[in-house]
Amino acid sequence: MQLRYFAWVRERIGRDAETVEVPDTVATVGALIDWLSARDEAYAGAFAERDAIKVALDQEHVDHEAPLNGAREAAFFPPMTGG
Amino acid sequence: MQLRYFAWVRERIGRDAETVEVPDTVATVGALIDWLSARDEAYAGAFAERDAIKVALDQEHVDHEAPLNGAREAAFFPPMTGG
Amino acid sequence: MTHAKSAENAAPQDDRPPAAITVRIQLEDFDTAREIERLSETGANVGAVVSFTGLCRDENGRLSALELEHYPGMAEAEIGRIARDAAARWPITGLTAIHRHGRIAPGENIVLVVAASRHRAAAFQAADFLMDYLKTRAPFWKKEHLRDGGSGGWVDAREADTRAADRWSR
Amino acid sequence: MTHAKSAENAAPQDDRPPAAITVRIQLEDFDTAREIERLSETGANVGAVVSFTGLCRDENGRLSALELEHYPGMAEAEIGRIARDAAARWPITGLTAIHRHGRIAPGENIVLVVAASRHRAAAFQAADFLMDYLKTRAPFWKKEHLRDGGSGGWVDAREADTRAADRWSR
Repeated sequence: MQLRYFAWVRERIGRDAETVEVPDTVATVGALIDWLSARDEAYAGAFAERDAIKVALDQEHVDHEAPLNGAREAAFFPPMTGG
Repeated sequence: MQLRYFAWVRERIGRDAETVEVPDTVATVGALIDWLSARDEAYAGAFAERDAIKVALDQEHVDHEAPLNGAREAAFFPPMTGG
Repeated sequence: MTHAKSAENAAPQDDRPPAAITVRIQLEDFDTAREIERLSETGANVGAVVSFTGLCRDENGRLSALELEHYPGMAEAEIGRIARDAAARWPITGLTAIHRHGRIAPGENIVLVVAASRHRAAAFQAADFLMDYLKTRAPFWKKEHLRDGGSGGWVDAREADTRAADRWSR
Repeated sequence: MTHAKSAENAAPQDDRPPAAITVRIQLEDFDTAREIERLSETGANVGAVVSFTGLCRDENGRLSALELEHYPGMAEAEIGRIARDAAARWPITGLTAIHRHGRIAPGENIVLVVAASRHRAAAFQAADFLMDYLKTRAPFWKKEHLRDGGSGGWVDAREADTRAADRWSR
């Protein structure tokens, strides 16, 4: 699965994209965040403020309860501040 | 007193401006319309739909109940349709 | 008749500098881009500029032109009063209103309102308010000229325009 | 999270032709006048064109620039979804949204929205709606660069922007 990070999530994780093999037991967006957070302190730090993390699956906004459903790309970012 | 007429009020009266001597007994906008309507059929026709007649005294909107209060200019016109 | 709360009676909301208000009534066309640019440059703290351009429609091919009659002097004065009202209600940095008169063909500009502010809500609301009051209070009247050569007569005031202006009464 | 009613689920309101929707994400500046003109010419029955221009403020001299990061692909897709939503809600003839990314200095343009319609209420509302949702849903993030040479960090999302977008939920 392709992962992408933006703004301060990107800065805290220290990269803007990576490809990971997600275990079948990780079925939702929330579980994916938990699984990444367990990898090392950079991820744990980036995802610590769980409510501030917005997620898109295949470039569409989803809630943390959303199933991954075979999505090819997940993106993590803070609340948007464009416009 | 200088009188001005616009749009279909102007067309029905047949002129766009005139100067009249208004008797002291004519004290309000409504009384002025009555007095003009009594002059001839053109005025009576122009002012027949009384609710459709808007009035400005010295270039400010007023209600028919407004006192003339020495205004130098009165204008009569239908509801505005600019913009 | 609906009366806007007058600018003179409105309590000053803060110590901000007065908004730059421009009102023009003219025969010739206006340059929308230049007017937007002018208000964008009223200060480096302008964050939002909203423009409204009103155009002459051809009413599905029925119209050859609109003829706009106005009350010279009062037109400028009344739009100025409405603009000062808007500037008293919202923290705007600039407000421009230009209204054409005379004969206007379908597709041509009739009216332009531009509002600039630090924030977008104020700019949107001031422009929307100005247009609503301009429609119901500025002394302009439209007469239709038809494509078949005749006169379509004077355009009737729309009840919807009066309701729109009533939204702002508090 | 607030979800706009999707364009796909909205019942068609009449048999009107589909609105001309343009979405662009770009580094370079845009030409507001040209975009307004383009939508004014989508038909002789366009009576109202509303534009919103969002500019970079200097925040009382504190900022030297804003840096706008975005999510390529999703930015276009999400703004396109919001624009189709707007076109399903209001009878508009054209809707354009252009959002810049990269480094933007105070006084420069950031975003442009233009809405054209037969009537002014639809044009105002569609532009206002598009801006509200664009602020809260389009994947852009602003970082401040300070005049004293430092980084002011990432701009926080404003609660007021979320409330503004919530106005449109029915």
